[in-house]
Amino acid sequence: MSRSSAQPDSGPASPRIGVYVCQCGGNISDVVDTATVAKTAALIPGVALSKVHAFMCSEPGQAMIAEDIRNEHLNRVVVASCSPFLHELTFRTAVHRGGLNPYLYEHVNIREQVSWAHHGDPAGATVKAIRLVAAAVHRLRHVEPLEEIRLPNHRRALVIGGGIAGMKAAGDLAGKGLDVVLVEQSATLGGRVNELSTLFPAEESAAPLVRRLNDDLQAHPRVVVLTETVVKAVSGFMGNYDVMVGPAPAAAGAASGADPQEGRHLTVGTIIVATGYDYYRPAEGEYGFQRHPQVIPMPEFITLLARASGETLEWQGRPVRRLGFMHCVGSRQIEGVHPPQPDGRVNDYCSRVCCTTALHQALAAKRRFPRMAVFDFHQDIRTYGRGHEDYYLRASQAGIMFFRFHGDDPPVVEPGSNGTPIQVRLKDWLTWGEEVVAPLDLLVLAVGMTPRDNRGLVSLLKLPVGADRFLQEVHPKLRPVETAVNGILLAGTAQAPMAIDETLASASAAAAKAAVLLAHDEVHLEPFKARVDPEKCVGCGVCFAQCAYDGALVREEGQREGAPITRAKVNPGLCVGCGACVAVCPTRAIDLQGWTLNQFEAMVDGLLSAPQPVAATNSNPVSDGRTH
Amino acid sequence: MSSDYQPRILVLATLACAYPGADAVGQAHLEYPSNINILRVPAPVVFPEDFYLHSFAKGVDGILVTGCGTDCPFEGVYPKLSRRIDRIVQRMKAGGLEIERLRLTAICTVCIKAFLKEVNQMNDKLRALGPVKTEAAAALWRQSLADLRVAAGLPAQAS
Amino acid sequence: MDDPRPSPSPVDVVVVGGGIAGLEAALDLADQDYAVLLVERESSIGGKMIALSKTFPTLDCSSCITTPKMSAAFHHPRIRILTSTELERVEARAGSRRVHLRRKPTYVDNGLCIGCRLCEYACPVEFPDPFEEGLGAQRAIAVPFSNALPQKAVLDARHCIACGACVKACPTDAIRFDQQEERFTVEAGAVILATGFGLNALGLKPEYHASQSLNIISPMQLERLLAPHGPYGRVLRPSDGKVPGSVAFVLCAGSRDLSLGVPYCSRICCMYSIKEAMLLSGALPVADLTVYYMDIRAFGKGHEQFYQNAKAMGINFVKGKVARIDPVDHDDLSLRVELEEEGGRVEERRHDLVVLAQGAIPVLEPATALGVPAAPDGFLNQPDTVRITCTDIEGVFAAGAALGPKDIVDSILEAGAAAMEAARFLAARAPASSAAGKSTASPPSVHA
Amino acid sequence: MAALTEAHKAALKRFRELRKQKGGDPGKAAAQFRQERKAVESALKRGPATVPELARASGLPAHKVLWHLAGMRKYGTAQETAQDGDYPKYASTLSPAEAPAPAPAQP
Repeated sequence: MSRSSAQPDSGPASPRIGVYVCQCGGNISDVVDTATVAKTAALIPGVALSKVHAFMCSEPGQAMIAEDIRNEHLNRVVVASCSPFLHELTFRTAVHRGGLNPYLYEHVNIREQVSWAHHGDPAGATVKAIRLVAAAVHRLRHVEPLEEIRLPNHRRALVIGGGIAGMKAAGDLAGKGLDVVLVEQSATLGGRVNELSTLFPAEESAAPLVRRLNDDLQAHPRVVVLTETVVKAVSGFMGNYDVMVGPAPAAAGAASGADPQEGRHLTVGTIIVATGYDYYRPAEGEYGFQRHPQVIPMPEFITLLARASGETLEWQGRPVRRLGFMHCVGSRQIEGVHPPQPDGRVNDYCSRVCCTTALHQALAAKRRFPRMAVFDFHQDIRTYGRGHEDYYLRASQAGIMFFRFHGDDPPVVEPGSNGTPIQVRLKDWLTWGEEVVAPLDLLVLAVGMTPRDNRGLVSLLKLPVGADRFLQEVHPKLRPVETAVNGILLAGTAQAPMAIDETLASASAAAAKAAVLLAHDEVHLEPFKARVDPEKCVGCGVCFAQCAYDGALVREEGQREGAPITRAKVNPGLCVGCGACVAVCPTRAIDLQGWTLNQFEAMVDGLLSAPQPVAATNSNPVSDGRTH
Repeated sequence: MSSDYQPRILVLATLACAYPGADAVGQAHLEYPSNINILRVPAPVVFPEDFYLHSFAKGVDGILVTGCGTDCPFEGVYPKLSRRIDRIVQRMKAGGLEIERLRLTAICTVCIKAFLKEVNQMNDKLRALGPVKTEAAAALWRQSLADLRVAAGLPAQAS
Repeated sequence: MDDPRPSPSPVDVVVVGGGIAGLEAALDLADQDYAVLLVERESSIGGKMIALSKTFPTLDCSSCITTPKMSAAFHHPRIRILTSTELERVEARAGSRRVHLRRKPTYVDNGLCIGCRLCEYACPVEFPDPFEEGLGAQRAIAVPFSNALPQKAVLDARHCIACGACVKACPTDAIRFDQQEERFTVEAGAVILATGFGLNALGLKPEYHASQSLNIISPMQLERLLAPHGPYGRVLRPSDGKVPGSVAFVLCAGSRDLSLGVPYCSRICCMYSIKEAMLLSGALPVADLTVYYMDIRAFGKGHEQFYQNAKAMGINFVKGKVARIDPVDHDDLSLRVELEEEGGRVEERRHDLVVLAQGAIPVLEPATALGVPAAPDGFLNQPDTVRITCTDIEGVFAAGAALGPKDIVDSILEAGAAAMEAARFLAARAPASSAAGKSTASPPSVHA
Repeated sequence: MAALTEAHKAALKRFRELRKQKGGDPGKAAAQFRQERKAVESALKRGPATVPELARASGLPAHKVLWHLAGMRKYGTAQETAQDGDYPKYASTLSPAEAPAPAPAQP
C-alpha cells in the first residue's frame, strides 16, 4: 500500500541486501519465529539473501556477514538482533570488515523491543519483527555511504584571562606539550588572588601560589603571554578560530599610535574563557555602606589586617575594639527586599566562599588582636569545603559571637549609641528572634562575587549567559566546562563563584577538554550533520531562523538558472545535527546525513507494506519451547 | 470496532531518552501491544508537518512522538517541536482527523511506567476510533506542502 | 575472551573506580589517546550516580545523564574496563607504578554471557537487592540492574544454593562454577584514584534508634523509592507498605559531629535532602515534608535558587537539633526536636518516615592502598595546593569524593583536573619523539 | 533445556565444598524464602489485598510481605491494583494453577 512520493536518494542501481536474523540463543527465537522472519524477508524487493544465526554477535556470526558481502556481492546489510545500543557498532565494524562502507548498515531491534516486550503474543511479535525488517530494507535503498567529517585542527589554545584559572589552564596545556597563548588585559598575572594575603584552608600566602603558577608558565617555551591585551575580534569554529588581539583600552591610551600588537591575528583550535569575577559593590546605604566610613567591604579589610602593626587594629585613626562581619552582602538576595541590580534582577545566588572567608578573617583578627570582640552576622554558616568547618569550630571556641538573621529581615546598620561609631540592630534567631543591638567600631561586609562585565567578549564569542549573569555551561554534569559554542571552554569564576582550589580544578578540567580537542591534526566529527543540496536550494532562507547554533548555517552566493541566488550552506564544524532546519525547507534541499526524510518515509512505507509471514518449514531450530 | 482491530501505531523515539526508555521496558520484560512500531530519531524536530500528515495518508493510524522534553540535548529544539505538533493538531481538527492520533510526550531512559501508559492509552483510543481517514489526511498533507512553500515565499505548487 | 586479565603490556593510566569521577577521568585521557584501564569493584560501572533518581539542582533524570558517560567509556577503543575488580595496593617504583588488583569471581564467563537473564529467571533464590538498598529482591544470579554495564549476569555465592538451574537455562553455557578469585598486577604510567565515598551507619547515633524501625531510612533508600523503576514502583513505607503522609529529613545526622568522628560537613546532604523533599512533594502531593537542619548549605551554582524554590513549594525548613527519635505505635516515629529559633524549646513531632542524612566517609584506606597516612579527615591527603589532585605518591592522582565529600559537578571537575595532571605527568616522561604525550602503550582490547 | 554435563556437576560439587569450608550455607535462608513466598502467594489467592491484610493472612511481618511483593512485581508474579486508603492493594498475576513461569506484569 505504499504511496510514497519519496525519490531514491542515490541508492545503488540494484540493491543486494543481506538480512541476518539473530536468535540470541532463544532470547529472540523463543518468541519470534526467526526462521519465518528470515524466509519472509527474502520476499522483500532488494533482499538478496536472508539467514538465521543463534548468536549474530559472535565471531562466526560476524564472519558470516563479512564473507557474504564478498562472496554474494551484498551492498547493504540488515541485522535484526538486540538493541542498537549494544551491537550497532559491532555490526558496522563487521560490515566494514567485509569491505563495505560501515554506514550501509541498518540495525533492527527485535529483542528489547519485540521478543522481550511481546512474549505473550508470539504471532504478533513475529509479524512485528518482519515489519521492522521491511522498514530497514526500505530505508537501506535510500542510504548512501557516509564518511567521518574531518576538519583541519590548529593545535593551539587561546586562554583569555590571566588570573589563577587562566594561568593554571595555560600551564597545564603547555605542560602537556601544546601551544598556548594567554591574554590578560591588565599588566600583571594573578588577578584577584594578588589582593589576598593568607589563603584558607592551607594557611599559605597568596603570593607564592601565584609565583608557582607563573613559574610553571615561564618553564614552558610553548606559552606566549600577552599582558595588556584583549580580544578584538573572533571568527571561525572549533579547530579553526581566527582571533584578533590588540592592546587593552587603558594600555592603548598610553601606547603610541602605531602599536605593533594592533590587529595581531592568532589561529587557534580552542578558546578557554577565564575572565574571573568582580566583588559585589554594595549600593550606597546598603548596610550603611558609604554612609558610615566604618563600613568596609571584605577586600579592604583583608588589606587592612595584612598591613596592621602594633597592639591594636586601627581604622581611620581609631582603635577597633569591636569588629563585625556581615554575611551575604550581595548574595542570596530576595526580590522586594534587596534593591535590584542594574539589569533589574537581584543576586539570588550564594557566593560560596564568603562564609569561610569571613570566619577565616575573623579568626585571623582575633588571633592577632586577642582582646578584640568579634561579631558574626549570618543566615547560615556555609563552611562546606574540606577543612572549612574547622574555622567555624575554632571561631566558636575563640569566643566569636554569632548572630543569625533571616534573609527577608536583614540587619540594620545605624549610628552607634553606646560610644561606638556604629551599631548593628537585628532580630537574632539564635535567641528567640529577640531584637539585639551590637555596637561596633568596624563592620566588614562579606561581599559576594559578581560576574565580570565582559559584554564585549560575550558578544564576540557568542557566549551563553545564565540567569545569574555568569557564563553558562552546556550541562552542569554532562559537560560542565564546555559552552554551547563548540570549542569554547570555561575555567574558574567566570562560570560561577568558586574557592581557589575549586578554581584550579575547574581550570585543569577545562585544560583537559582543550587537550582532547587539540589531540589530533584533524578534528573528527560524526557524519550526522545537515547538508544542503545546492541543486534543490532555491535560496528562500527560511532555514536560517530555525538554527540555534550560530554560524552552522551560512549564506553562500551562487547562480541559479543564470540569476544570482543566496543559498544556505552548512558548516559541519558548527552543525550539531538536530535537524531543525530540515523541517522547514520547502524543497527538501536540506537533509540530515544518515537520517534523511526520504529514509524515514521509506521506513514508514516498509512498515505498512511488509509481506505477510511465510511459515518456514523447519521453524526455530534452536528453540525448545521455553518461555519466560 | 471489531475487537481484533489493531491500529498501526508509529512511535518516534529520541536516541537520547525515549528509545533507551523503550528498551528498558523490554529489559524488564513488561508487555505492550505488538502493533506499536518504534523508529529511533536524533530529534523529532527534523520532521516537517507533511511527514506526519503523509504518514496518516499512507495508513498510519496514530503517531506518538516521544522526546526528551526539556532534557532535550539540542538547543531551542523542544519548543519548536511542540509548536509544530500543536499546528498539526490544529490542521487535523480543521480537516476532520481525530486529534488523538497524534501526541507529543517526554519519556526518559528509565521511564518504564510512562512509556507503557502512553502506548497503551494511544492504542486504546485508536481502537475505539477505528482506522484513519486516509483521504482526509491526504488533503491535509497536500495543503501542508503548499503552505510550506508559501511560508517560504514560493508559489504553492512546485513548477 | 575467557581471560579477564589484562595483557602483560603496560597501560598509560589505571583509573580506580567506575563512578562518575572515574568515568570522566578515563574518558578525558582516552580521548587524548592514552591507553586506560578502568577498574571497578562492583559488577557494573556507574557508581552511586546511576542509582540516584534525579540530580540537583536541574532535576534531570540521573540515569539519563550517567548512561551516556558509561556507554562512552564502555565502547571507547582506548578504555578497557574490569568490573568486580578491587584495588589491593599501588606500589610506586622509580618511573613506574605497579597496581595490584584482585578480580572477584562472578561465576560467569563475560565473553560468553549475552545478558539475556534466562539464568536469572530460572534461579529459585531471592535476597535483598543491594542495588535497591535492600528494599527490593534480587536473584542469586542476575544482571545487576536494568542499565548496568556490562550487561552480564553475576552470581552471588553467598546466596546461591548451587542447584544448577542457571546452568541448564543458559543458552551459551557461560556459567562457571569453578571460577576463582584472581590476583594480578598492571604496570601503569600513572594512576588515578576515583574511589568515591562511603556512608556511615544509620544507627550511629543510639538516640535515633535506627535499628528499631524500618521507617528510619537512608537517603539512598529514598533515592531508590523515588526512582522511576524503584523497588515498589512508588514511595511506600518499608515497614508496612503505607503511603507516607509525613516525612522528616534530619540533616547532619552523621556529620559535623565530633563524637561520631566526622567533624566535617558532608557537603551534599543539604542539597540531596531538598531535592528528595521536592521529588516527594510531586510523588506524594498531600504529604507534609519537614527538613530539620543546622545550616542550609546551598552553595553551588543554582543551589540557593533551588532551596528558595523548595521553600516556596511549601516544604518546611526547621532549624533545630533532633535530640532523639523513638518508634511509637503504628510504626510511626516521634522526633524530639530542640527548636533553635524558638530559644531551644523542645517539641515532640510525629512522622511516618524519617530520612537520616548520613555522613560521607572514606572508603579507601590510604595506608593500605598507598602506604601513606590519610589526612586528618580520613580521606586522601592533598599535599599540593596548586596541583590539588596530586597525592603523596608521585604519579598517583585522585579525584572526586576520594579527596573528601563532593557533589557530582565538583567531582567531574576534579576528575578532569586529575586527568590533566596525569597527562602532564606522562608527557613530562614521554620520549622526545612523542613530546605531545601520545601513548606508546598498546590499546587495551577486552571488556570484562 | 540443556542438561548438566559431568563437568558442570563436578564444578558445582567443588563450589559447594569450597563454600562449606568457608562456613557459608544459604540453604536455610533459601528454604525460608520459599516458605515465605508461598505464604504470600497463597494469601494473594483470596484476591487483591493490602500489605497489612496480607500480613495477617500469611502470618508474616508486614515488611517481609512488602519485600516479597517487590520481588514478585520485579519478576512478574504480582501487580499493584487499586489503593485502599493509605495502602495500595496487590494482586497475583499467577494463573489459578500457579504456573511457575512468571507472567508479565501489566501496568
